[in-house]
Amino acid sequence: MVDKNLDIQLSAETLEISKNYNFVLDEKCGGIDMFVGTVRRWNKDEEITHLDFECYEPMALSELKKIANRAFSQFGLHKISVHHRTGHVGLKDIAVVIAVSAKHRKAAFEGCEFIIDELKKTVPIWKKEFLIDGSHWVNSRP
Amino acid sequence: MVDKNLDIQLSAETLEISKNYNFVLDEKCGGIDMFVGTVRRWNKDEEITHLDFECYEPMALSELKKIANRAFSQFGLHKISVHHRTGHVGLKDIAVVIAVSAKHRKAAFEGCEFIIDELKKTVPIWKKEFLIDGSHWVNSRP
Amino acid sequence: MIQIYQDMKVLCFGIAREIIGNSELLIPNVEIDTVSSLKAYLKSEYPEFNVYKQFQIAVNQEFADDDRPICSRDEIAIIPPVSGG
Amino acid sequence: MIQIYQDMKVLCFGIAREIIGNSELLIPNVEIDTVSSLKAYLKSEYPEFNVYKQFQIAVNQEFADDDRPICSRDEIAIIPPVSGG
Repeated sequence: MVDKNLDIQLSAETLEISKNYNFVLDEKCGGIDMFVGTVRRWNKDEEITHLDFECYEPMALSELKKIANRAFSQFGLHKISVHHRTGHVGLKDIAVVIAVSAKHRKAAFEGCEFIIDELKKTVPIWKKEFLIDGSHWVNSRP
Repeated sequence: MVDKNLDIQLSAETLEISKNYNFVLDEKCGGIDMFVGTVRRWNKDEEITHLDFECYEPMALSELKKIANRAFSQFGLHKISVHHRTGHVGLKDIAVVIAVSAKHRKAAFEGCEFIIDELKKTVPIWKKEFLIDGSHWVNSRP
Repeated sequence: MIQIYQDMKVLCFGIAREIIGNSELLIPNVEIDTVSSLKAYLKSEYPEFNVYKQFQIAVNQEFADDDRPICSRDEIAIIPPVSGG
Repeated sequence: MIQIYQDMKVLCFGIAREIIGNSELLIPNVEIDTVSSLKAYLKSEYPEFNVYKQFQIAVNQEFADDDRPICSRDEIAIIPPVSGG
Protein backbone atom coordinates (compact mmCIF):
# COMPACT_ATOMS: atom_id res chain seq x y z
CA MET A 1 0.00 0.00 0.00
CA VAL A 2 1.75 3.15 -1.20
CA ASP A 3 0.48 6.69 -1.40
CA LYS A 4 2.37 9.95 -1.55
CA ASN A 5 3.51 10.03 2.09
CA LEU A 6 2.88 6.49 3.30
CA ASP A 7 4.46 3.24 2.15
CA ILE A 8 3.35 0.04 3.91
CA GLN A 9 4.46 -3.34 2.65
CA LEU A 10 4.32 -6.94 3.79
CA SER A 11 6.92 -8.83 1.84
CA ALA A 12 8.18 -12.37 1.44
CA GLU A 13 11.45 -11.00 0.02
CA THR A 14 14.58 -9.80 1.82
CA LEU A 15 14.09 -6.24 3.07
CA GLU A 16 16.52 -3.46 2.10
CA ILE A 17 16.76 -0.36 4.27
CA SER A 18 17.64 1.84 1.28
CA LYS A 19 14.08 1.46 -0.02
CA ASN A 20 12.56 2.87 3.16
CA TYR A 21 15.21 5.58 3.31
CA ASN A 22 14.63 6.70 -0.27
CA PHE A 23 10.88 6.82 0.28
CA VAL A 24 10.99 9.10 3.32
CA LEU A 25 13.85 11.37 2.19
CA ASP A 26 12.46 14.82 1.43
CA GLU A 27 13.93 18.28 1.04
CA LYS A 28 11.37 19.60 3.52
CA CYS A 29 12.83 17.38 6.26
CA GLY A 30 16.01 17.57 8.27
CA GLY A 31 15.67 14.38 10.32
CA ILE A 32 15.08 10.75 9.43
CA ASP A 33 14.85 8.03 12.04
CA MET A 34 14.88 4.37 11.09
CA PHE A 35 14.28 1.35 13.26
CA VAL A 36 15.45 -2.01 11.95
CA GLY A 37 14.44 -5.19 13.74
CA THR A 38 16.87 -8.00 12.99
CA VAL A 39 16.89 -11.65 13.98
CA ARG A 40 19.24 -12.36 16.84
CA ARG A 41 20.74 -15.70 17.67
CA TRP A 42 19.94 -15.68 21.38
CA ASN A 43 16.71 -15.07 23.21
CA LYS A 44 17.63 -15.45 26.86
CA ASP A 45 19.19 -18.94 26.94
CA GLU A 46 17.56 -20.28 23.80
CA GLU A 47 19.54 -20.45 20.57
CA ILE A 48 17.51 -19.46 17.54
CA THR A 49 18.03 -20.86 14.05
CA HIS A 50 15.46 -18.73 12.19
CA LEU A 51 12.00 -17.16 12.44
CA ASP A 52 8.84 -17.68 10.45
CA PHE A 53 6.33 -14.83 10.15
CA GLU A 54 2.67 -15.31 9.33
CA CYS A 55 0.22 -12.46 8.87
CA TYR A 56 -3.44 -11.69 8.29
CA GLU A 57 -2.59 -9.46 5.40
CA PRO A 58 -5.60 -7.17 4.82
CA MET A 59 -6.05 -6.55 8.54
CA ALA A 60 -2.30 -6.09 9.11
CA LEU A 61 -2.24 -3.44 6.37
CA SER A 62 -5.29 -1.74 7.81
CA GLU A 63 -3.91 -1.74 11.39
CA LEU A 64 -0.57 -0.41 10.16
CA LYS A 65 -2.35 2.35 8.30
CA LYS A 66 -4.24 3.34 11.46
CA ILE A 67 -0.98 3.49 13.42
CA ALA A 68 0.70 5.55 10.69
CA ASN A 69 -2.17 8.02 10.61
CA ARG A 70 -1.99 8.47 14.37
CA ALA A 71 1.78 8.99 14.05
CA PHE A 72 1.35 11.60 11.30
CA SER A 73 -1.01 13.65 13.44
CA GLN A 74 0.59 13.13 16.89
CA PHE A 75 4.18 13.81 15.83
CA GLY A 76 3.81 15.87 12.67
CA LEU A 77 5.73 13.35 10.62
CA HIS A 78 6.22 14.03 6.96
CA LYS A 79 6.60 10.56 5.43
CA ILE A 80 6.41 7.04 6.83
CA SER A 81 7.65 3.76 5.37
CA VAL A 82 6.99 0.42 7.11
CA HIS A 83 8.10 -2.87 5.58
CA HIS A 84 7.53 -6.16 7.40
CA ARG A 85 8.72 -9.59 6.38
CA THR A 86 6.59 -12.69 6.04
CA GLY A 87 7.84 -16.26 5.84
CA HIS A 88 11.28 -17.63 6.71
CA VAL A 89 13.72 -15.05 8.09
CA GLY A 90 17.28 -16.12 8.93
CA LEU A 91 19.75 -14.92 11.56
CA LYS A 92 20.80 -11.27 11.12
CA ASP A 93 18.14 -10.83 8.44
CA ILE A 94 15.65 -8.00 8.72
CA ALA A 95 12.18 -8.65 10.16
CA VAL A 96 10.91 -5.08 10.03
CA VAL A 97 12.06 -1.62 8.90
CA ILE A 98 10.34 1.58 9.97
CA ALA A 99 11.55 4.89 8.55
CA VAL A 100 10.05 8.29 9.24
CA SER A 101 11.01 11.80 8.23
CA ALA A 102 10.23 15.04 10.05
CA LYS A 103 11.39 18.62 10.03
CA HIS A 104 13.18 18.09 13.33
CA ARG A 105 14.79 15.09 14.93
CA LYS A 106 12.78 14.81 18.14
CA ALA A 107 9.56 14.17 16.25
CA ALA A 108 11.34 11.61 14.08
CA PHE A 109 12.63 9.62 17.09
CA GLU A 110 9.32 9.76 18.94
CA GLY A 111 7.21 8.93 15.90
CA CYS A 112 9.38 6.00 14.88
CA GLU A 113 9.36 4.50 18.39
CA PHE A 114 5.59 4.99 18.61
CA ILE A 115 5.08 3.04 15.38
CA ILE A 116 7.16 0.02 16.40
CA ASP A 117 5.62 -0.01 19.90
CA GLU A 118 2.07 0.03 18.48
CA LEU A 119 2.93 -2.46 15.74
CA LYS A 120 3.95 -4.95 18.39
CA LYS A 121 0.64 -4.47 20.24
CA THR A 122 -2.02 -4.61 17.56
CA VAL A 123 -0.85 -5.66 14.10
CA PRO A 124 -1.92 -9.24 13.29
CA ILE A 125 1.49 -10.68 12.52
CA TRP A 126 2.78 -13.80 14.27
CA LYS A 127 6.34 -14.89 14.77
CA LYS A 128 7.33 -18.52 15.23
CA GLU A 129 10.76 -18.96 16.75
CA PHE A 130 12.72 -21.98 15.62
CA LEU A 131 15.29 -23.03 18.17
CA ILE A 132 18.03 -25.65 18.12
CA ASP A 133 15.65 -27.90 20.08
CA GLY A 134 12.09 -27.00 19.14
CA SER A 135 9.85 -24.16 18.07
CA HIS A 136 7.03 -22.02 19.42
CA TRP A 137 4.78 -19.08 18.59
CA VAL A 138 6.12 -16.03 20.41
CA ASN A 139 3.75 -14.53 23.04
CA SER A 140 1.41 -17.54 22.90
CA ARG A 141 3.09 -19.64 25.54
CA PRO A 142 1.04 -19.91 28.71
CA MET B 1 38.64 5.77 13.90
CA VAL B 2 37.39 2.20 13.82
CA ASP B 3 37.66 -0.48 16.46
CA LYS B 4 35.63 -3.62 16.99
CA ASN B 5 32.45 -1.95 18.26
CA LEU B 6 32.94 1.71 17.38
CA ASP B 7 33.25 3.34 13.97
CA ILE B 8 33.66 7.13 13.89
CA GLN B 9 34.43 8.91 10.65
CA LEU B 10 34.61 12.47 9.38
CA SER B 11 34.36 12.35 5.63
CA ALA B 12 34.50 14.71 2.67
CA GLU B 13 32.69 12.07 0.57
CA THR B 14 28.94 11.39 0.20
CA LEU B 15 27.70 9.31 3.15
CA GLU B 16 25.91 6.00 2.61
CA ILE B 17 23.66 4.64 5.34
CA SER B 18 24.39 1.02 4.35
CA LYS B 19 27.94 1.41 5.69
CA ASN B 20 26.71 2.37 9.15
CA TYR B 21 24.06 -0.34 9.05
CA ASN B 22 26.51 -3.06 8.08
CA PHE B 23 28.90 -2.00 10.83
CA VAL B 24 26.36 -2.21 13.67
CA LEU B 25 24.46 -5.30 12.47
CA ASP B 26 25.20 -8.19 14.83
CA GLU B 27 23.58 -11.52 15.58
CA LYS B 28 23.59 -10.63 19.29
CA CYS B 29 21.27 -7.69 18.62
CA GLY B 30 17.60 -7.44 17.80
CA GLY B 31 17.26 -3.70 17.38
CA ILE B 32 19.08 -1.12 15.29
CA ASP B 33 18.20 2.54 15.36
CA MET B 34 19.62 4.98 12.81
CA PHE B 35 19.36 8.73 12.73
CA VAL B 36 20.09 10.46 9.44
CA GLY B 37 20.42 14.24 9.30
CA THR B 38 19.75 15.55 5.82
CA VAL B 39 19.92 19.03 4.34
CA ARG B 40 16.52 20.64 4.02
CA ARG B 41 15.65 23.45 1.69
CA TRP B 42 13.89 25.65 4.22
CA ASN B 43 14.97 26.89 7.61
CA LYS B 44 12.06 28.99 8.82
CA ASP B 45 11.63 31.48 5.95
CA GLU B 46 15.12 31.21 4.54
CA GLU B 47 15.77 29.13 1.43
CA ILE B 48 18.97 27.13 1.63
CA THR B 49 21.14 26.23 -1.38
CA HIS B 50 23.74 24.08 0.41
CA LEU B 51 25.77 23.73 3.60
CA ASP B 52 29.48 23.76 4.24
CA PHE B 53 30.88 21.89 7.25
CA GLU B 54 34.21 22.66 8.86
CA CYS B 55 35.68 20.65 11.73
CA TYR B 56 38.55 20.52 14.16
CA GLU B 57 39.27 16.96 13.26
CA PRO B 58 41.34 15.47 16.11
CA MET B 59 39.17 17.11 18.77
CA ALA B 60 35.93 16.19 16.96
CA LEU B 61 37.03 12.55 16.87
CA SER B 62 37.99 12.65 20.53
CA GLU B 63 34.69 14.30 21.60
CA LEU B 64 32.69 11.80 19.54
CA LYS B 65 34.58 8.95 21.15
CA LYS B 66 33.74 10.30 24.62
CA ILE B 67 30.05 10.53 23.69
CA ALA B 68 30.07 7.01 22.27
CA ASN B 69 31.70 5.61 25.39
CA ARG B 70 29.05 7.27 27.57
CA ALA B 71 26.35 5.83 25.29
CA PHE B 72 27.84 2.32 25.49
CA SER B 73 27.75 2.37 29.27
CA GLN B 74 24.50 4.30 29.86
CA PHE B 75 22.37 2.37 27.37
CA GLY B 76 24.20 -0.94 27.02
CA LEU B 77 24.64 -0.46 23.29
CA HIS B 78 26.46 -3.13 21.37
CA LYS B 79 27.93 -1.25 18.40
CA ILE B 80 27.97 2.40 17.34
CA SER B 81 28.73 3.98 13.98
CA VAL B 82 28.86 7.76 13.51
CA HIS B 83 29.77 9.34 10.17
CA HIS B 84 29.77 13.11 9.73
CA ARG B 85 30.34 15.04 6.54
CA THR B 86 32.82 17.83 6.01
CA GLY B 87 32.83 20.31 3.13
CA HIS B 88 30.06 21.12 0.68
CA VAL B 89 26.77 19.25 1.30
CA GLY B 90 23.85 19.77 -1.10
CA LEU B 91 20.09 19.68 -0.57
CA LYS B 92 18.78 16.27 0.52
CA ASP B 93 22.34 15.05 0.99
CA ILE B 94 23.36 13.48 4.28
CA ALA B 95 25.15 15.59 6.91
CA VAL B 96 25.35 12.90 9.60
CA VAL B 97 24.45 9.25 10.15
CA ILE B 98 24.31 7.64 13.57
CA ALA B 99 23.57 3.93 13.84
CA VAL B 100 23.47 1.90 17.04
CA SER B 101 22.61 -1.70 17.80
CA ALA B 102 21.29 -3.13 21.04
CA LYS B 103 19.65 -6.29 22.28
CA HIS B 104 16.35 -4.47 22.64
CA ARG B 105 14.82 -1.54 20.83
CA LYS B 106 14.32 0.89 23.71
CA ALA B 107 18.04 1.10 24.38
CA ALA B 108 18.68 1.59 20.66
CA PHE B 109 16.28 4.54 20.41
CA GLU B 110 17.51 6.20 23.59
CA GLY B 111 21.17 5.65 22.81
CA CYS B 112 20.88 6.98 19.26
CA GLU B 113 19.01 10.11 20.37
CA PHE B 114 21.54 10.68 23.16
CA ILE B 115 24.42 10.61 20.67
CA ILE B 116 22.93 13.14 18.24
CA ASP B 117 21.84 15.42 21.11
CA GLU B 118 25.34 15.40 22.61
CA LEU B 119 27.03 15.72 19.21
CA LYS B 120 25.16 18.96 18.65
CA LYS B 121 26.31 20.31 22.02
CA THR B 122 30.01 19.55 22.19
CA VAL B 123 31.59 18.26 18.99
CA PRO B 124 33.70 20.93 17.26
CA ILE B 125 32.00 20.92 13.87
CA TRP B 126 30.63 24.09 12.31
CA LYS B 127 27.94 24.46 9.71
CA LYS B 128 27.75 27.39 7.34
CA GLU B 129 24.34 27.80 5.75
CA PHE B 130 24.29 29.18 2.23
CA LEU B 131 20.99 30.86 1.41
CA ILE B 132 19.61 32.32 -1.78
CA ASP B 133 20.62 35.73 -0.43
CA GLY B 134 23.64 35.31 1.80
CA SER B 135 25.35 32.93 4.19
CA HIS B 136 26.08 32.58 7.91
CA TRP B 137 27.61 30.27 10.48
CA VAL B 138 24.77 28.49 12.30
CA ASN B 139 24.51 29.27 16.06
CA SER B 140 26.99 32.13 15.82
CA ARG B 141 24.57 34.91 15.04
CA PRO B 142 24.13 37.34 17.93
CA MET C 1 -39.83 -18.41 14.42
CA ILE C 2 -37.40 -20.59 12.52
CA GLN C 3 -33.80 -19.46 12.11
CA ILE C 4 -31.58 -20.92 9.39
CA TYR C 5 -27.94 -21.13 10.39
CA GLN C 6 -25.35 -21.16 7.67
CA ASP C 7 -21.82 -22.48 8.09
CA MET C 8 -19.62 -19.86 9.69
CA LYS C 9 -16.12 -19.56 8.25
CA VAL C 10 -13.36 -18.63 10.68
CA LEU C 11 -9.82 -17.72 9.58
CA CYS C 12 -7.08 -19.20 11.74
CA PHE C 13 -3.54 -17.88 12.22
CA GLY C 14 -0.42 -18.82 14.15
CA ILE C 15 -1.01 -21.06 17.15
CA ALA C 16 -4.76 -21.08 16.37
CA ARG C 17 -4.09 -22.50 12.91
CA GLU C 18 -1.99 -25.23 14.48
CA ILE C 19 -4.57 -26.07 17.17
CA ILE C 20 -7.34 -26.29 14.62
CA GLY C 21 -5.14 -28.00 12.05
CA ASN C 22 -6.25 -25.74 9.22
CA SER C 23 -6.12 -22.12 8.17
CA GLU C 24 -9.93 -22.08 7.90
CA LEU C 25 -12.52 -23.55 10.20
CA LEU C 26 -16.09 -24.14 9.06
CA ILE C 27 -18.56 -24.20 11.94
CA PRO C 28 -21.77 -25.92 10.83
CA ASN C 29 -25.30 -25.00 11.90
CA VAL C 30 -24.48 -23.90 15.41
CA GLU C 31 -26.13 -21.01 17.16
CA ILE C 32 -23.23 -18.57 17.35
CA ASP C 33 -24.42 -14.99 17.32
CA THR C 34 -21.80 -13.02 19.25
CA VAL C 35 -18.05 -12.97 19.63
CA SER C 36 -18.40 -14.43 23.12
CA SER C 37 -20.47 -17.38 21.94
CA LEU C 38 -17.83 -18.05 19.24
CA LYS C 39 -15.08 -17.95 21.87
CA ALA C 40 -17.03 -20.37 24.09
CA TYR C 41 -17.58 -22.72 21.14
CA LEU C 42 -13.90 -22.73 20.21
CA LYS C 43 -12.74 -23.37 23.78
CA SER C 44 -15.18 -26.22 24.19
CA GLU C 45 -14.39 -27.87 20.84
CA TYR C 46 -10.63 -27.24 21.08
CA PRO C 47 -9.69 -27.37 24.76
CA GLU C 48 -6.07 -26.47 23.89
CA PHE C 49 -7.25 -22.87 23.55
CA ASN C 50 -7.60 -22.83 27.33
CA VAL C 51 -3.91 -23.65 27.72
CA TYR C 52 -2.49 -20.84 25.60
CA LYS C 53 -2.82 -17.14 26.20
CA GLN C 54 -6.18 -15.59 25.36
CA PHE C 55 -6.99 -15.04 21.71
CA GLN C 56 -9.07 -12.20 20.30
CA ILE C 57 -11.63 -12.25 17.51
CA ALA C 58 -11.54 -9.91 14.53
CA VAL C 59 -14.75 -9.19 12.64
CA ASN C 60 -14.36 -7.72 9.17
CA GLN C 61 -10.70 -7.00 9.91
CA GLU C 62 -11.36 -5.08 13.12
CA PHE C 63 -10.79 -6.22 16.69
CA ALA C 64 -14.21 -7.02 18.17
CA ASP C 65 -15.56 -6.89 21.73
CA ASP C 66 -17.24 -9.93 23.26
CA ASP C 67 -20.76 -8.57 22.81
CA ARG C 68 -20.29 -7.81 19.13
CA PRO C 69 -22.98 -9.63 17.07
CA ILE C 70 -21.66 -11.83 14.29
CA CYS C 71 -23.18 -13.81 11.44
CA SER C 72 -21.95 -16.07 8.68
CA ARG C 73 -21.61 -13.18 6.25
CA ASP C 74 -18.92 -11.53 8.39
CA GLU C 75 -15.22 -12.12 7.82
CA ILE C 76 -14.23 -13.67 11.13
CA ALA C 77 -10.70 -14.46 12.32
CA ILE C 78 -9.04 -15.83 15.42
CA ILE C 79 -6.26 -13.50 16.49
CA PRO C 80 -3.80 -15.10 18.92
CA PRO C 81 -1.46 -12.72 20.81
CA VAL C 82 0.38 -10.86 18.06
CA SER C 83 4.18 -10.94 17.85
CA GLY C 84 5.26 -8.92 14.86
CA GLY C 85 8.34 -6.72 14.70
CA MET D 1 63.27 37.44 36.93
CA ILE D 2 63.09 37.69 33.15
CA GLN D 3 60.45 35.72 31.25
CA ILE D 4 60.80 34.96 27.55
CA TYR D 5 57.49 34.81 25.72
CA GLN D 6 57.27 32.74 22.55
CA ASP D 7 54.71 33.26 19.83
CA MET D 8 51.47 31.53 20.75
CA LYS D 9 49.73 29.72 17.89
CA VAL D 10 45.92 29.67 17.98
CA LEU D 11 43.80 27.53 15.62
CA CYS D 12 40.72 29.30 14.25
CA PHE D 13 37.52 27.69 12.97
CA GLY D 14 34.20 28.81 11.53
CA ILE D 15 33.24 32.37 12.29
CA ALA D 16 36.50 32.81 14.27
CA ARG D 17 38.54 31.90 11.18
CA GLU D 18 36.61 34.50 9.19
CA ILE D 19 36.97 37.21 11.84
CA ILE D 20 40.70 36.64 12.11
CA GLY D 21 41.08 36.10 8.38
CA ASN D 22 43.22 32.99 8.76
CA SER D 23 42.98 29.47 10.10
CA GLU D 24 45.95 30.14 12.38
CA LEU D 25 46.73 33.18 14.48
CA LEU D 26 50.23 33.83 15.80
CA ILE D 27 50.23 36.02 18.91
CA PRO D 28 53.69 37.51 19.43
CA ASN D 29 55.41 38.18 22.72
CA VAL D 30 52.32 39.01 24.72
CA GLU D 31 51.79 37.97 28.30
CA ILE D 32 48.97 35.47 27.90
CA ASP D 33 49.06 32.84 30.60
CA THR D 34 45.45 31.73 31.07
CA VAL D 35 42.41 31.07 28.92
CA SER D 36 40.78 34.24 30.26
CA SER D 37 43.72 36.42 29.29
CA LEU D 38 43.65 34.91 25.79
CA LYS D 39 39.92 35.63 25.53
CA ALA D 40 40.48 39.23 26.64
CA TYR D 41 43.30 39.64 24.10
CA LEU D 42 41.17 38.30 21.25
CA LYS D 43 38.20 40.52 22.11
CA SER D 44 40.38 43.58 22.32
CA GLU D 45 42.30 42.91 19.09
CA TYR D 46 39.22 41.68 17.18
CA PRO D 47 36.20 43.60 18.49
CA GLU D 48 33.90 41.58 16.21
CA PHE D 49 34.18 38.74 18.77
CA ASN D 50 32.03 40.87 21.06
CA VAL D 51 29.24 40.90 18.47
CA TYR D 52 28.91 37.14 17.96
CA LYS D 53 27.94 34.57 20.53
CA GLN D 54 30.60 33.64 23.06
CA PHE D 55 33.40 31.37 21.88
CA GLN D 56 35.19 28.78 23.99
CA ILE D 57 38.86 27.88 24.05
CA ALA D 58 40.18 24.34 23.68
CA VAL D 59 43.58 23.44 25.08
CA ASN D 60 45.18 20.28 23.76
CA GLN D 61 41.85 19.27 22.23
CA GLU D 62 39.85 19.63 25.45
CA PHE D 63 37.42 22.39 26.39
CA ALA D 64 39.20 24.61 28.93
CA ASP D 65 37.89 26.74 31.80
CA ASP D 66 38.83 30.41 32.03
CA ASP D 67 41.41 29.86 34.77
CA ARG D 68 43.23 27.14 32.88
CA PRO D 69 46.93 28.08 32.49
CA ILE D 70 48.23 28.02 28.92
CA CYS D 71 51.59 28.41 27.27
CA SER D 72 52.98 28.43 23.75
CA ARG D 73 53.62 24.69 23.80
CA ASP D 74 49.89 23.93 24.16
CA GLU D 75 47.65 23.28 21.16
CA ILE D 76 45.18 26.13 21.49
CA ALA D 77 41.99 26.60 19.46
CA ILE D 78 39.10 29.06 19.33
CA ILE D 79 35.83 27.10 19.42
CA PRO D 80 32.82 29.17 18.30
CA PRO D 81 29.37 27.75 19.14
CA VAL D 82 29.34 24.31 17.50
CA SER D 83 26.69 23.43 14.92
CA GLY D 84 27.34 19.91 13.71
CA GLY D 85 24.65 17.38 12.89
